[in-house]
Amino acid sequence: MARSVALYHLRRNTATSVAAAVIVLLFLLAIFGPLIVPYDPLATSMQEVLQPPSAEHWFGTDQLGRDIFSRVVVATRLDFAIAVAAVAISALAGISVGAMSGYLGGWLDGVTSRIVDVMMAFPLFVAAMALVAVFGNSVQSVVLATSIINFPFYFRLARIEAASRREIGYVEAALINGNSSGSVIFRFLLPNSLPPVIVQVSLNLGWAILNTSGLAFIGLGVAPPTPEWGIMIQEGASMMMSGEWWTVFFPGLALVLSVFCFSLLGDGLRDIADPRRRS
Amino acid sequence: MKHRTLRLIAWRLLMALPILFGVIVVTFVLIRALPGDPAIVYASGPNMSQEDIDAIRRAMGLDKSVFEQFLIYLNNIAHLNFGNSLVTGQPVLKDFGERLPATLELAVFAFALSLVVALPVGVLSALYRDSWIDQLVRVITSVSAAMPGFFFGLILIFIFYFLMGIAPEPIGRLSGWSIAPPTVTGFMTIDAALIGDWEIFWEALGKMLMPAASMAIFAVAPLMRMMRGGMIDALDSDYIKAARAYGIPRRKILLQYALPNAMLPVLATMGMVLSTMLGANIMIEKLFAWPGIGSYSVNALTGVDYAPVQAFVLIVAVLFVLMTLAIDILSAAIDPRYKLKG
Amino acid sequence: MTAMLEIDNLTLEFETPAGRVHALDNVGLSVDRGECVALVGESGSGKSITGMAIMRLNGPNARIRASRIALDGTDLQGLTDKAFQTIRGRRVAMIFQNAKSALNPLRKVGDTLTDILRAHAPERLSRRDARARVLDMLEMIGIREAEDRMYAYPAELSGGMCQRIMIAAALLCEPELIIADEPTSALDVTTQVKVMDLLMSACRERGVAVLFITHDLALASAYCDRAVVMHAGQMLEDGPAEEVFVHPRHPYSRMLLDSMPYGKESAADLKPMGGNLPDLRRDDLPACRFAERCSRVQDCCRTQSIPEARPSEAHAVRCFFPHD
Amino acid sequence: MKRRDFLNVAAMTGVSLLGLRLGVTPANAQGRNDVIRVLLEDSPNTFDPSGTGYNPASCNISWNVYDRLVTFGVKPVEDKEDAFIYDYSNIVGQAAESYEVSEDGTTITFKMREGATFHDGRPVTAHDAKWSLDRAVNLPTSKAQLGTGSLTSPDQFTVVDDMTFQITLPQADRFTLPNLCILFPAIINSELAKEHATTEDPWAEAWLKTNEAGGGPFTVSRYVADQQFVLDRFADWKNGEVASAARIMAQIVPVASSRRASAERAEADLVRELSGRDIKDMIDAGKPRVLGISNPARMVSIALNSEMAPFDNKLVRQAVAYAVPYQEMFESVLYSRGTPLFGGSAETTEARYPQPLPYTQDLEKAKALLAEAGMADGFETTFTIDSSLGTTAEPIAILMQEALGKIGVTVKIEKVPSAQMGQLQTDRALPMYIAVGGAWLADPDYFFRIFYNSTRRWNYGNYQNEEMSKLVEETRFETDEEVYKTKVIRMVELAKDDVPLILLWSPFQDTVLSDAVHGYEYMFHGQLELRPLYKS
Amino acid sequence: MTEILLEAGAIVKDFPLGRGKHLRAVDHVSFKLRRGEILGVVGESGSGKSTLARIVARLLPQTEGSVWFDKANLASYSGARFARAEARRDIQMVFQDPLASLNPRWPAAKIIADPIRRLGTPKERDKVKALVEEAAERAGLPLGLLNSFPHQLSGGQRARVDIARAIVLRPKLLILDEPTSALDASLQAHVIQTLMQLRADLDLTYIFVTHDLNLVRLISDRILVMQKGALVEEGPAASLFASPREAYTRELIAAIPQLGQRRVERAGREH
Repeated sequence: MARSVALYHLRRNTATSVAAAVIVLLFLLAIFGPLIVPYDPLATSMQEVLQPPSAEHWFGTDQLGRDIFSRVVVATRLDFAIAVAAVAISALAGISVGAMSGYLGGWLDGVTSRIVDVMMAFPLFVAAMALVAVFGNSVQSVVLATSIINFPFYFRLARIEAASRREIGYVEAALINGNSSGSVIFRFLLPNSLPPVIVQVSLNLGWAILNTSGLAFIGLGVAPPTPEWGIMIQEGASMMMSGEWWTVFFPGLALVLSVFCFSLLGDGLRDIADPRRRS
Repeated sequence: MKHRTLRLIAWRLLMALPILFGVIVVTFVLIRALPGDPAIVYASGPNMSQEDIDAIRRAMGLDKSVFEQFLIYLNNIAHLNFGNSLVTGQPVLKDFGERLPATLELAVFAFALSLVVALPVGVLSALYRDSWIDQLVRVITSVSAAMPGFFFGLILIFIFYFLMGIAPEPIGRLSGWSIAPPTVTGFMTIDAALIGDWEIFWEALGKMLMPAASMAIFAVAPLMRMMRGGMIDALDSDYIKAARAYGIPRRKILLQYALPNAMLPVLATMGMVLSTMLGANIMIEKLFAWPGIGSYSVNALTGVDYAPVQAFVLIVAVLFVLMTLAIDILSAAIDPRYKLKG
Repeated sequence: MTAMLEIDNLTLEFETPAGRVHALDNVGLSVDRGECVALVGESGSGKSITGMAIMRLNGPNARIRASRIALDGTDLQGLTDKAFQTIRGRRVAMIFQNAKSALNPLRKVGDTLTDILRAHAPERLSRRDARARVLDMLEMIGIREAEDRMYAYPAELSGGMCQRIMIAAALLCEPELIIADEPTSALDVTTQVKVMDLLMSACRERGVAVLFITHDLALASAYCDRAVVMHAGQMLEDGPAEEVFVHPRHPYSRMLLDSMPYGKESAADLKPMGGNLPDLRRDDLPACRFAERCSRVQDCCRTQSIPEARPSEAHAVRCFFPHD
Repeated sequence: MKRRDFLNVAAMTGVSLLGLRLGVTPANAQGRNDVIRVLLEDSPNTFDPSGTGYNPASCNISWNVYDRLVTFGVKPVEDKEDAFIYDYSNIVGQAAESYEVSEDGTTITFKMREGATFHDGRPVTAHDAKWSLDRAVNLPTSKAQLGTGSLTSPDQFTVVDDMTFQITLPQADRFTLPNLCILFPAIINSELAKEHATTEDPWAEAWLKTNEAGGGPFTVSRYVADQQFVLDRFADWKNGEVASAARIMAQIVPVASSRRASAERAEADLVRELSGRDIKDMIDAGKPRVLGISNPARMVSIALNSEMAPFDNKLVRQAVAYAVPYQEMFESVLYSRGTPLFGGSAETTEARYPQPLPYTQDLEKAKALLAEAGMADGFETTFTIDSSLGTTAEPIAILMQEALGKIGVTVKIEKVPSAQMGQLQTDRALPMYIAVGGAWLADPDYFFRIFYNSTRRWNYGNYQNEEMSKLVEETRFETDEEVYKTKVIRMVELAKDDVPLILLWSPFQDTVLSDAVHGYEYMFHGQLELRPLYKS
Repeated sequence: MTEILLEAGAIVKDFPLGRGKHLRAVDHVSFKLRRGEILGVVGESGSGKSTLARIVARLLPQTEGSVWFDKANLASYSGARFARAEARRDIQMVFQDPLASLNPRWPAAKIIADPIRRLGTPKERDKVKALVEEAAERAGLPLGLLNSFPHQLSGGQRARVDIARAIVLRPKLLILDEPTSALDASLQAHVIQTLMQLRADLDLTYIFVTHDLNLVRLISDRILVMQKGALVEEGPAASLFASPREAYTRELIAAIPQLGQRRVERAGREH
């Protein structure tokens, strides 16, 4: 029934379901995109530099004559992969440590919470920049930096969820049934903290994409010529003023569209997860 | 009661010290992990010999052990000495003194802008829950939340400055030809108002509009969502039902019963938004050549200029701690149930 | 002489995402002047919804139909929302189950009380005069340290105290009718009697009619003149309290009493009732919604409209086969 | 007086009475005609001409605020109206009214200019010259450079009398006078500087970093790092014609598109550091005025680490040099805004450098060379770019990656922050990267000495060749023109054959000027020479 | 006299309030429980009755005092540590709010089987299934509902799942913490009867914690009355109701509404 109610809300909330559909489509593009794009996203062509959008080049070409449509599509894979990996790492680490901290309390909670307080007090973007700078300009360090700066959100979420459920009936029942602390955390608390976590994940995927492109925009992280939306925007930014708006517009549009869909989906999921927000 | 509150505030500030210490340690370690030898960077002349570089390293104290460097750094901080910037060659504190007001003014203005947009819209959205207004607002705010500030800024510059020519040049706080009012608060608008120079006042305000809008765009969605959620929770609550049952006029219910209660969760978000605006406006500052601490510290970071980065992180952390405290105090002032966490 | 409150044929449905809920079906009841009527039933029986329907507080998704919802002979249904505002709190007041959450947590209780008074003041009532009248009221109903209480926030008061404040709030504008919705079910037994005594004697003194919504039959019998038994949105029995509770005529009333510990000697004397409340989202609800749980059920109960039996002038039972 | 100005003055007087810091000096009744607004990408980081860690942009201040004993004269640029360029062969007096070189060339005597003063009114004397040069040969930043002109020790500098200053040299050196014209040997107000010197800091480095003690055509009236600096005309300047512009307002605008927009809308008078594409667009549009001046001593190249495999093999370096898509790169990256340094003839006739290397894209030849080197299947390598290099570096890297891919070489592009880049260069840890360099002194042997020899970072290709070292030594003091020419031609041949640096081009220094601005002079350092600028 | 199953000696429980202050929730409470007995624990909210129940169930550690169960001292075991103790299978608990006490993500069968998997010996799938079905049957839960999730069940059915989970390992002592207070009267009678039947069938001993004095009177052998953490009065149910010794007990009993016993006189009808 819960499932059918969820489906019902999904159906009723057009925005959410459209967002979900677009995300599925984008994931498909991320997987199959490189197979279906009309041009090699890396191939330069001096004869076709900065062509406006046309039937041949739907999104036009960039300053090296590369097909922007192909690059935008292929970039989906990298941007999504980074976002998914980063969010997966931070979510897994964050909720595990958070749930332990919240449930067990005591000195463990004290220490981890202080550490997270320190992390929260850091200016996020600067922290991400510094981390990428430290670990070197690579996809891995963008993933690592993004997951580190997102860790506190999951930690806090899981910690509050776990702490609020410490004395809830089914945890007491679990103890009565002979479950150890670890078993209580991983069999009872974590699965039940999932709905808010899923909402957070959905919103976070969007932020992670934004973060990646932000880093790329200031020249950190992914190295060219890898197609990446942030890099494309950064490269195109200087061309906007000379009228080649398509160099910025389409990667930006792809970026906005995917972040938008993730946040819309997260919003919708939140409404479904939290019955009070329902009408 | 007053006395107790003061004690609690003092206690809270004391409790923030370990956090700040943690920030100092992490920053210190992180920044020393940065690739690049500051002595080499500083000795920018490619014609310098190894001896020259070593001499510079000694002069910068980088030949000492990291632990020793840390103790020296701590001692300096204790004396409010944040060192000198390699990039600008000035004391970091002086650099910040010149830049922080610009960042603060922009952040405050952007913050005000986002509140002015988000809060009424959130209330409206809650009042007309699930109507087309609500749906439209949610779609628009979701789009705005998805818009990277730098992209939005680019679009604004392109449309309003480049194409239409109605926006001022996206460079700095004043036009290149105008004379800045004497620095009193460091806030260009306020300083202009202080000497009654309204032309400069309006110019400074106009200059802030596009960067502030670019910064505000990310904040509108979370604020609006919290406002909407808080308002819905408040409207669904027993006390609103009771107030209606007692015939209290609708206006009064909205303004004196629902709104204050709905503002409570928004307060926390406001804190988050403001601190993000202070710490994460780097790209906007770069885009608009805004003379703030954001672009300053990014330059420092890429130039392995230790002192400004350390100071920047510390300052933002202090602002964050103060902001959290301010939000706590504000919450306690509004909500009698809210206890300042000691 | 007209009754203080008269409800005829009240039917209410909720439109929800999961379907239409048939919450109330042809409910009729009346409360005379100065009378205390208990509205009893299990959870889900529709008793609170009935109370809210009178106050028009059911929310935007409620569809209400009634032939009559009259206060002192005037049908309220024709009133605009704005006009209805003057009824709420002024002529009909309401007391809620959870007093603590029914008071604005950010407002001193004294301010909430003056708000109510000023909302209904015929001419501009100064804040000062309003406060004075509130203080009088608090003292009159025997709240100790009334002055201090006015400066307290709800969170600083006990549940019992909050409920006393709510009683004061209800009495403040000298209403003709008070709807008390489970006013003490969140309280401990010892506090419960004190608060109930306070509420009922205050209403008696002022001649205020009370519609007392509760699931506690003993409590109802201890304070009320008449009792109305509801089940699944239907009114089943309506009569003098002692008759309904001591010699119930409707099978449901009787089975409900049998399942309760009152007057029993041992656990073995408890007689569980069969079945569950019907799902009110069903579109094929039987005519008598108790039919599926009833031991006396026959075919007519499911299909034909239920007749009203009158064992005595003041006692009505809606059943084909009532007990004698 | 306009109302606003009156208010400003009134308010500022009031404020200064309160002891508050002033933003800028209030005396600015001039209109826009007297003020030249400049937009730059990078901010100066010191006022000190010998400041440790100075960046190129700091020339914009130190060059215009200080004078030197002598300076390069200027000559009109060929094919350009209203534009001048420094004349390396014409060295004229500046702080020194005149100078005299002894017959044997080991003594140079300078006569200081009568009546010339520093900004604080103190007369400029030979003592100041002595202190300034002592300082310059002592500080690490300037020491090495001045050494290239045989200026190494304070003992060489003598105050003959208050107004006569003498330099003695161990031997005649044609690099001495040019070295006195560059940035470092600026004449500092020694009395003022000494007031701020300490025992730990005898040369007042700390103070001079953000304070000026000069006597040049401009004074610094406001400086906020990374934001702006304002220079005001020094009206009592005696060492030449007083600047026409009363004030230079320079703003630092890191975003190129914003600089371009301001240039196009003529909101700024002088805009620097625009991309080739922006410049080309403006030239195509015919508005505003673009001055592209080529500095023959500047070059953009691809450095191949000659000591690191596989680039330690000359054949591999040549193969790479044949794989570069020069013309494509020149057009699509630079939009042809420069002088090509590729496609030259194999035979060397001219004794100048840099000159076009005899390479063009020839993939077959590249493949053959690789095969000859025993790497027919190619290899893997890394191409490093400095993240601060901006718009040109990435396309170069991408085109290189694509082109090398065609001869079987797999290239990974790595982008590192400039801070790290410096260290990697110093550590000689990079196999292949973009190197940008330029010599202040135009002699070809000088160029080879610093870019194709030495152990310092400037030897980008990490090139070690005994013959080159020998030639570099031999040409140092060579005065016989024929011998010199022969040896230089041999060095050029080595550079062509060994290609530790694949030269790409010498970029134009493009400057966008509003219609009102005239008198542009290009200096060897590529930064702004402000004094001659005037507005019509 | 039957043997003593459980003996609590001078149990004290303090909850820290911060800054060295404590709330004493249970204050030196001692009692004995005989095998097969039903001990009612009554008191108003804040009386410490639930805390006492949790200490006996080893969900909470006591601050002071001893808990002897089946001649073993359990005082050193609590919470997660008790999970490994021998007596864990013998002490089970039924909770107040069955919706909260059932893991919302598990079907009823899995919930009931959890104690077997954690504590029980048979691990074979069909043996576990058989045990689960037996317990469900005893608790009056239709077997067809075993695959339902808690939110798909009615309140009464949830209570039965909770009971089935508690009895599946045949414990000796069942602690019932307000097991019916969330239920309507008609369901309460069902659950009470089920519990009475189980006790007869499985030879269980009950500690029945409740605020409902009407109910506790019917089912308990002995009653403990608690107030503000302290034990006020203890005695056999009948005599305690008939002749309470302590003023507080008297006040409590007097406050119980009784059917047909008017408290505020009705006004004469005005017609």
